[in-house]
Amino acid sequence: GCGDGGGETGEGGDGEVLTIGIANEQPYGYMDDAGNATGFAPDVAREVLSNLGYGEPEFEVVEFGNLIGGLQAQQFDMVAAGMYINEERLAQIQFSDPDYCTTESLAVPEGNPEDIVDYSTFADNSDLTIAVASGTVEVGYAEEAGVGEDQIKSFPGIDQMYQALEAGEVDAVTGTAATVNGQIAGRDGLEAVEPFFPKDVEGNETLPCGGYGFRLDDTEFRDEFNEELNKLREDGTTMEIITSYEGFEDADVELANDLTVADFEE
Amino acid sequence: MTQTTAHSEPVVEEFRPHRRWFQRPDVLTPLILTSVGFALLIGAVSVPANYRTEMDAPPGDVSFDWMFFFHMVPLMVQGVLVLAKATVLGFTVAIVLGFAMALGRRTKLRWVSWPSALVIEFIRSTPLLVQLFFWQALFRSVEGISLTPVEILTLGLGIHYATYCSEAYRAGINSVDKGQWEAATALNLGPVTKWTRVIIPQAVPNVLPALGNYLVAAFKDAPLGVAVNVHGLLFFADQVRAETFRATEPYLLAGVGFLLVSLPAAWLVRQLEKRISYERV
Amino acid sequence: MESWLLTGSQYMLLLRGALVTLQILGLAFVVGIVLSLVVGIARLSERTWIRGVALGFVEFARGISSIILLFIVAIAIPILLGVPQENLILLATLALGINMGGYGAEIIRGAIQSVPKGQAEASISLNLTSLQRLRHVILPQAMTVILPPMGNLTIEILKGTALVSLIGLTDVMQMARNIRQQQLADAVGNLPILYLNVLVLYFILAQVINLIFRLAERLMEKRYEGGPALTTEELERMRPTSAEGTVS
Amino acid sequence: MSVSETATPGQISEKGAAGVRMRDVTKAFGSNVVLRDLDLDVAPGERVVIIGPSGSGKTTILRATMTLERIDSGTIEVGGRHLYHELHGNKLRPARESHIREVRSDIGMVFQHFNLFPHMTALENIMLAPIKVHGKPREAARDAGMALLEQVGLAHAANQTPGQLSGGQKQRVAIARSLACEPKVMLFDEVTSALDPELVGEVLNVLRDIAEEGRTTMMLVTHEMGFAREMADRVLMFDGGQVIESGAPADVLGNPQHDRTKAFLGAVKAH
Amino acid sequence: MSVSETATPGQISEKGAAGVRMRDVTKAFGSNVVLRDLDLDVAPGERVVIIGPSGSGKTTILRATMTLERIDSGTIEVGGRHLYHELHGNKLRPARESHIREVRSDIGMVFQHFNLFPHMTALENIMLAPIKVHGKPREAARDAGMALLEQVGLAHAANQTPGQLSGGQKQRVAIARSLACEPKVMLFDEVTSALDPELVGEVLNVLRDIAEEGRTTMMLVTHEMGFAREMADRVLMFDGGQVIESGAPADVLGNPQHDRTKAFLGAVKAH
Ligand SMILES: Nc1ncnc2c1ncn2[C@@H]1O[C@H](COP(=O)(O)OP(=O)(O)OP(=O)(O)O)[C@@H](O)[C@H]1O
Ligand SMILES: Nc1ncnc2c1ncn2[C@@H]1O[C@H](COP(=O)(O)OP(=O)(O)OP(=O)(O)O)[C@@H](O)[C@H]1O
Ligand SMILES: [Mg+2]
Ligand SMILES: [Mg+2]
Repeated sequence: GCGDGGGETGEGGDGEVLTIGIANEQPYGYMDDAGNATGFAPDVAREVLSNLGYGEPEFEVVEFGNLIGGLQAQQFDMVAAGMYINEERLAQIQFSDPDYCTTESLAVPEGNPEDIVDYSTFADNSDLTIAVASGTVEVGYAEEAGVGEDQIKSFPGIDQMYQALEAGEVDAVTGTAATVNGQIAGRDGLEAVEPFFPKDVEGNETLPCGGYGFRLDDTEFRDEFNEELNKLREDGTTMEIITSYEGFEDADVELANDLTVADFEE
Repeated sequence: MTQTTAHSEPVVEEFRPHRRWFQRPDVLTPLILTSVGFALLIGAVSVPANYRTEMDAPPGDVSFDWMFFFHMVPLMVQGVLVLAKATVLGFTVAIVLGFAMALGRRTKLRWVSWPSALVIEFIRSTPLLVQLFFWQALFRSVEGISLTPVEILTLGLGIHYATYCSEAYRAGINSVDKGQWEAATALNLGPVTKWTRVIIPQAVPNVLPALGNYLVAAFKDAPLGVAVNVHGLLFFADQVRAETFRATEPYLLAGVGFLLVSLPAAWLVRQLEKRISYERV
Repeated sequence: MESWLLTGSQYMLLLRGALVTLQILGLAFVVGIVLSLVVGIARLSERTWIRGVALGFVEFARGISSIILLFIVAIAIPILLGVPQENLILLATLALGINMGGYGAEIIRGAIQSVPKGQAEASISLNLTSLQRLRHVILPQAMTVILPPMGNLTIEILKGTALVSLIGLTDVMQMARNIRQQQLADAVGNLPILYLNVLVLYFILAQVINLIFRLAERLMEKRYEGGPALTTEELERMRPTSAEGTVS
Repeated sequence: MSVSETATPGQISEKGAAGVRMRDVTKAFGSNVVLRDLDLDVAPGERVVIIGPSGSGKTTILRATMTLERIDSGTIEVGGRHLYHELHGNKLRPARESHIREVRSDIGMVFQHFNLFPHMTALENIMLAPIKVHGKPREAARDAGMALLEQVGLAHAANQTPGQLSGGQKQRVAIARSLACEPKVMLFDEVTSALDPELVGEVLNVLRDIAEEGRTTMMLVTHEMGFAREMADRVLMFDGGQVIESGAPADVLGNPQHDRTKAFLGAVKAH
Repeated sequence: MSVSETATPGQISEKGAAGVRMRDVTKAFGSNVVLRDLDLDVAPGERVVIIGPSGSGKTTILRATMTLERIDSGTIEVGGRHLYHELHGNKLRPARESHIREVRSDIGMVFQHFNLFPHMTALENIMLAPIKVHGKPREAARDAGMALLEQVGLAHAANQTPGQLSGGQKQRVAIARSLACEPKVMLFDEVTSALDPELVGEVLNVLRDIAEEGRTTMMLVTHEMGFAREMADRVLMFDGGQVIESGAPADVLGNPQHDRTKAFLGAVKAH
């Protein structure tokens, strides 16, 4: 059950139960043993919503590519998947301020046989292939770094990419450092390259920071959520929650705390 | 046939064997044409790495855009061709494997027929989608086997539809009149002659339409390949959606592309059925 | 090779997904049956245009792939029309129901045609309306012909429900993928075994459907056999109760 | 209910029987003209037996009266009301379905092949129309149904389905079923010819009983000449879709005038 | 080929006919015992007609001889060789399939419903077994086939499929087909009962022709008593799975001793 198309008002939740979409991706959002949503993004969203007086939200676990469509189609009221804020997405949905930033990394077979460093390795060697999950920012990162179209293999979900890497079908898998570290911890025979900030062809670094997604017509709710989120950013709650998950450093959260969503709008 | 000289009677006619369905041009021509089409499909279609629209749709605006719609047609055709290729390959597997399954189920050896029946029933009543995931996971967990997504879809479709084909074979064989088996025994025909000259020729006309229908059905299931990353029709639509955040045009186009293939195919199968049905009188 | 079984809590999760699967199956079945009846009967209408529309529906529903229909009905059309996709289950149900309706309509049509013409004529001569004719005379008799293929069709729809995982519903299939992510966190798990368990779960569900339809068939057969011969007094005593469910 | 503007045949008798009047009735299947400008009057309460060679249109005329087969032209009146037409002022217009249904409620028919509903017991077969069509309360319908079953001697079989009954029993249930609607005209189409010879008698007895009550008009097609002679008020000889001879049973059957009738009766006897 | 160790019935006559000898043959379908300890001897070249009421096991005994129906116990010998058993020293063991196939090549059967192969022409039907089973060259098989078709009067229909032939023609082709294997024992199971009466004659004529050539042993089940009387060497009356009367046609058919036979013949005549 959820609001009637942007009907959530600023006066707090009155125990209303919202539906939140999360991606099936460690450590941002996934499902634990008991079937409850877990990961730092759901945790933060829970905290914010309970402070606002909403009831314990319901979570829908979907593949990453279904998040924006589901939000737009009102399948859920917000997205809590650590989704990176970027221009293309801002045209479709609106974001809260970021609560974490992270570096990018690549998962490669153990020993890194192809000596992969970052996307530029692929731009230089057209024999190598790289896995991206469709709908993620990494698709754009890779293209902007000059990686050839034939080298980029699209997959519908995170798990599929790693399986392909394990099976030797691709040479590397893209992802945030946190995801990459989380995934290689659960699998054998993989390692992560040194984390890096992605660069476009001109060599400019981009800011990979993630926040919470809302429908474009849901501004009131977003503002309400954002206000509470900022309180938690200031009193260190987000820091506590996020760094309790493996793969995140204090610096990641601190960097985000200095930014607002406006910094991502040109 | 050579002219007979041994008999002097004028009544002796030239021996003209009856032209069966596989000797008739009106049945054969479409079959050969289709086969050539299939061969071209298998040989010439390559799997594209990506489906990129050159045209960006206006952001935030969800109203239907015809320009955008038509712009994607070439991409959609690519996606359909990839699926058609996987379907044809997969169905080839199904036809052969299905025959083995049908024989396995028919045999009098209980320890063969019983497990065969169970396996057929199991595969038939579980979703192809889960089967595809299963085959992918299974083959990835085996050392030294590396299958492309299209190969997995081919295999998955093949095994899934083999069970349907086996049922069609069984029905076809059972539809041959009991008297035909008895006549074959009374003429002391060996098992090979009995099957190849008496039973199978009579079963085929009953089986072909069913197989044709299953071929169409297999094509309808082929988009599921997207789950194992086959770059087919649904992958095309998904990718366009992920990149342009527009869902309406690509999915509707996928539907149109589908009907453009499956409706004529179903019609062709019905024609084939009509043509061959005359054999049954 | 590790154990063929999953852990207890993983089975609980799968069962929770199975509830969603069954919910979708049930709703789709209802939609499918209603569509089958309406379209199947419309296929036999005296009016050409009704027959034409019904035929168009059948060809469309059977010609299009159920997965693509699902994406169109559950995603493309709601977005196009601005309908809230809030209740994705209902939309998914609608797509699967349309698919089932296309095949079911042909089953119903064939079954109605299989009822001897004399039955319709007898009910006309008793002056039943065409609706009463269908309800009390034709459909009950068509039932024996309808049930077996309908059972198979229902299993096909059960298989079809697995597709809803691709549009973002948490059914058995999606639950399996969720478990997969969770297994990764625990650094355990064997993927083929996980999917094999899911397959077995579907197989069991299919067998239950099979069983239900077999039972229904058995009940129909019993109905045709009729009750035992009774004396008038016995008849008088039992009539008021036993007649209720059968004629009305 | 409107009362016919003409005399005898179309009228309703005081006792609840209705007459039948046909004028210029024509019916063809493709190029095969089965009824040809047929005129036929049956008075209320009259019992008419129709005989004639196979294919002469006997079944067709009954089916047309039961509205199972639409006629191509001409009119049929039952109980003074047009069956296929409605009167608008002085003009006849094709009837709407609701009008046909209303007039049809005066007519009952028993078929050669019984056409009982196999999924209902004998009693349920009989109760169906009174409850569903005439809105009778269930109790009343059941009592009436049991009474009818008793009348045809099958009270003990009330609870059996047609599958458990012999042909003769089936036909008796079918007769009871059509009586349950209290029709004013009853049509019987060779109701004994699908029966084994030893079962014919029981059905004819039931027909005799009904005829003795004498209320309803009856049109019977039969090959049982003895039975026809015994109970018909009038015998009609059909051939080529027309009545070629008509009269008292003793005349038509005993002393036929027409050659076709003679030939036909000769053939029936030889059989 | 081994030659039987016993005298007449099991033997092969000099002209290529074989005898049949059955001992204690029993066959049941479920609890229904169809053949009961049956003993039956047919001499080489003999023509035996089997008559009896429906369900008495006539078809079953022919089918058992053709190995279409396995017997439960007892032995059958054809041309001196055991059909269902092999001799190991002095012991009878159940036969392997290859042995059955070998003995079966002496037996031919014509069915009530023809069982022609509908996807082959008449000539192809006849040529199949000689080519595939006996390894005859195609040319020779074709000439022999044409000769047989001529013998049954159907040379002109050689290239027609069964669908284009009348029932009588089909049965004549079926007879030719089974003759093509040059069997030593021929079994005919009511070969005329599926035919329209006017077609029966042509088939019986063909049977007469074959009988006149006189080489093969024949076992015929038929209801054509005139035919039986004319061409049988011996008539066997079956009832309850046993031979209850046996003898020359004139005796059994003209002057039956057994009550069952009298009743049966009475019924057949009345029919
Ligand atoms: N539905 C139909 N379609 C085409 N022709 C029909 C149809 N019903 C009846 N006929 C034809 O109409 C003619 C009259 O049929 P009808 O059944 O009325 O004859 P009948 O007098 O009842 O004969 P019988 O004694 O054989 O029952 C026959 O030639 C029959 O073939
Ligand atoms: N395959 C079978 N399964 C069960 N019972 C059978 C089978 N074949 C024959 N029977 C039974 O065996 C009995 C003898 O059958 P058979 O066909 O030999 O009789 P028949 O003398 O040829 O009779 P008819 O004159 O009717 O052909 C019958 O009671 C029949 O029901
Ligand atoms: Mg008639
Ligand atoms: Mg027989």
